[in-house]
Amino acid sequence: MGVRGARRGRGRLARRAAGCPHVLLVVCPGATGLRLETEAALAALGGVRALSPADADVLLVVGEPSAELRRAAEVTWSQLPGPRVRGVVAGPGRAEDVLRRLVPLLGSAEQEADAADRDDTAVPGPEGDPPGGLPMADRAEDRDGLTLDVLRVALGPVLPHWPAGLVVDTRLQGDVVQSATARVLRARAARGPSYWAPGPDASPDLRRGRCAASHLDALARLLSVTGWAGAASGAVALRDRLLAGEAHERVRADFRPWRRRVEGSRLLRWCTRDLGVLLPADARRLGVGGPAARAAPPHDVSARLRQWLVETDAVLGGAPPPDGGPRGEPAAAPSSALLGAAVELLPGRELAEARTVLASFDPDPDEPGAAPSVAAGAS
Amino acid sequence: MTLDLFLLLAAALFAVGLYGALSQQSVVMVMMGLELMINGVVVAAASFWYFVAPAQPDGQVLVLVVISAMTVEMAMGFAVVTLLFRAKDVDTTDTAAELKR
Amino acid sequence: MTVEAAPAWAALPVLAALLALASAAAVLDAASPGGTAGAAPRGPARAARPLAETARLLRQRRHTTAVRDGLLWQVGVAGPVVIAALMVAVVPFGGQVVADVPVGVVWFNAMDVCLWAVVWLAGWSPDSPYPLVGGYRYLAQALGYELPLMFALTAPAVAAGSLDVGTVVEAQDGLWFVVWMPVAFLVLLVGVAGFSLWGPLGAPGGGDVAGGVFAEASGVDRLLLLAGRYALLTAGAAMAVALFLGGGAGPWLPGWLWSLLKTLAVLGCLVVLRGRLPGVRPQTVVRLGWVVALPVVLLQVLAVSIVVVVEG
Amino acid sequence: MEGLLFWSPAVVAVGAGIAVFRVDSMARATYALALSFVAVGLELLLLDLAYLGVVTVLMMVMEMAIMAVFMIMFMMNSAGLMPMSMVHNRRGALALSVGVFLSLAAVALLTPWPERRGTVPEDPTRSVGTGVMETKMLVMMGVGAVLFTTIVAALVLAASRSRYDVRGGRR
Repeated sequence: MGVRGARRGRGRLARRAAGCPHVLLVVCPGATGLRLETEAALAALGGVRALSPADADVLLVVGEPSAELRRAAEVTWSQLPGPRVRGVVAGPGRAEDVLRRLVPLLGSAEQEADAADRDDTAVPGPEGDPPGGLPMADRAEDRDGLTLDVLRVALGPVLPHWPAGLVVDTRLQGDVVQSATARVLRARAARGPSYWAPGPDASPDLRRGRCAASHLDALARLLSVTGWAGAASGAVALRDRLLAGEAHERVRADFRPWRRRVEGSRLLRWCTRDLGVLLPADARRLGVGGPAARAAPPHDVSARLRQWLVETDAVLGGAPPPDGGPRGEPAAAPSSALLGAAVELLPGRELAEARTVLASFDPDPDEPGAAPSVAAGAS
Repeated sequence: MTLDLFLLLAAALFAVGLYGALSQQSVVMVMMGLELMINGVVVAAASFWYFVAPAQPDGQVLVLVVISAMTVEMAMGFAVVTLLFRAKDVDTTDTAAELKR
Repeated sequence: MTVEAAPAWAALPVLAALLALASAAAVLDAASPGGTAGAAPRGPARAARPLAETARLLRQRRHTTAVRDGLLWQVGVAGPVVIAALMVAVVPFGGQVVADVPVGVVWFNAMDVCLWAVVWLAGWSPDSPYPLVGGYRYLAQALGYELPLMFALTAPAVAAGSLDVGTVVEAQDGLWFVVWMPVAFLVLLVGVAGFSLWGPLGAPGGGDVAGGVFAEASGVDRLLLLAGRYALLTAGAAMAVALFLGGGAGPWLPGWLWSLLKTLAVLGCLVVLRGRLPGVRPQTVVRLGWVVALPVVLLQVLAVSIVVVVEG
Repeated sequence: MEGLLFWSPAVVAVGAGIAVFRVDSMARATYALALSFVAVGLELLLLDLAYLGVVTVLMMVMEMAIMAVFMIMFMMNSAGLMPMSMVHNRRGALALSVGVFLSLAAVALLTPWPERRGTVPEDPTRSVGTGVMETKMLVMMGVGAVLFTTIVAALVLAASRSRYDVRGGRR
């Protein structure tokens, strides 16, 4: 009984374990449609999106990665603890198949052996200095005049609740952003119109649906970043129902109570108030359009969040999208301006604030003509 | 358990702390040495209370005062280190001494 | 009811109860919307997820970073579970308490301060930016909620005239303390959420920093950290029951069962509230703690003291 | 048994104290000191000083948690990744501290300490509490004033300007 029983117990453990794979998505720019499909397939299989490589069993590259993103995926892959598998969702309609094929592999004996044998404790690095081959921190001026250490951290491209293909290179002191440079990774293939703003030849119904879904997607990201997973999953569910083609009126009926809950949360208002203020003059200077420019005074994160809620409600009610697209006039590439505004507001912010501010603009790197690079720094 | 044993412990802690306070260059490490010395004082005060005059609260009050002294020492130490660091970018006693010249 | 020291073997059932309640919290958390189960389908499968997760983490290899501090990492990973057990040791279940420490209330407080060290170590030792930010966030938050928490613990001790948790339970014979010191009760629950990295105070393990202190943990390490988090939540709930909800007092059922049921109820509230509240940034926690919670809880202690003096 | 209860925390306290000055990593040094304080807290528990023992643990672990932040903020090589020596006059310090230990030990062992007067009260915590509030009240009021002065002085020293006045009040 001993050995066989142990093996059977192991098999059962493996089967159970494979029932809740944690999947890390590396989403390529231009692959929003694929990402949404993959997220839906993942939810249907009972999977969870991993927050960090150490938390993941499956690495899934969604779309066609450019050279830089492929390198990032490779580094990420080396950080997966194992049992681990990886795959690519290259085209529409394949996400579920890929996941169904990959997940059972996690339970295999080879995987277990690999996990047991692989050794990454001794990362090859030169002895002495710098230790482990890591660069030491520089020092620079800071707001308290203490000249503390500076750490260079690249936010993205593989980060939870983060726009796909966006990288913000930051200089951090502690967790305060001293300067930031944003760039959008190049897409491998030439970009068509953004998923969220289909061209003028699309049906009005589709365009309205995509606009509302885009706002819901942005809201989900913003709420996740502020740490409200409960409300975020509500937004995701509404978004997926819209994209699955459900009647707007019926989605709206469920959107209303959700909106009331989000709007009614005093704590949320308290935490997003006076944060990331973009005055109308600055918005004009930077060319920001869309909901971000229409947000009511005091033009903070809270106002932008409310503007999204209002516009989603209106669009679901049958109004046409105010600018033709969710972020502004699609032809004017509004995301460049949004990204510019967000990056300008980052220096001096602590990491959580910085991420909240960025999420409240939600630039869409998929847009053709999104700016290649924007920078902002402290004095 | 005797008074002698506890006093030996206190003396050992005090001596180790003294070594640190004298030998370390970094101001923060010197503070750690001082903390360790005060630690020894805490042990001594508590054992005197227990083995000599447990009926009066004097020994216990002394321990409380010593602990407060320790926090004051910490707070002022950090304030001074921060000041030094900001003003002259030094955190060692030797370089701080040179500032006088 | 009177509370006395239990025989040494009682540590085992109490430990078992701690783990059982922590598991119950994990199950409830998975079953509630917005909980750990993510977008998984509803139903029994959802509630069974903690089991699946445990199996998964037991099979997972322990990932390590390039130049981490292994010893301190182990302290940081095992710390929360151990501290939760030490907290529960002074909480009476029914009429029995494992460790009859005469200053149980301070003991609880000291243990929660030990968490400052332990969680910071878990964040610092992997030598990775996101856990580091998580560790510092924990310290920053702790500076905000610790003082209000201390005074919230003081209020029942003042009313009972003792720092012994058993005596505090006995003092609630007529009236539960939650009735006349609700502010202290609420502040205690916020403090419990704070030291368990829970809900609105979960920023040290937040998604915006890729899981913060949890970001580099995998396999058994992650299992221990997550279990520690639920165990801390349980220990905090158990303490709240003893200090404010009359401990094991209640009709018909035996005292220990009442203690368990009440703890489960408080735990349930904490878990369910997590999905309903947004996160609070650490600096906001500090501001709330010092500007709102501290004055309010001080007034509460003052009110309690006046009542105690007047009643003699 | 009693010997073990005394000796094991005692050895830990002194050992951890020595470790403070022997490890390279600032985090390890700080938490070695914290461990030393925890061991001393346990020794106080042996002396029937439950309250003071637990409060020592509480205060010191808190202090060390904050201290670690300062250590890492201000020291180079805070993780001890590159072994380096930050000591001066090591030999003299060693000689002096050994000398101090020996003389203190001699005093401890050779002095005829007075006989024990009275017994440990039923509840030492209550006794210190009433002490602080009755006979020793003046002492504690002094301590309170000193603590308040410390807060003000430390803030004035450490803050170059207030962090929150940059944008005028609320951020």
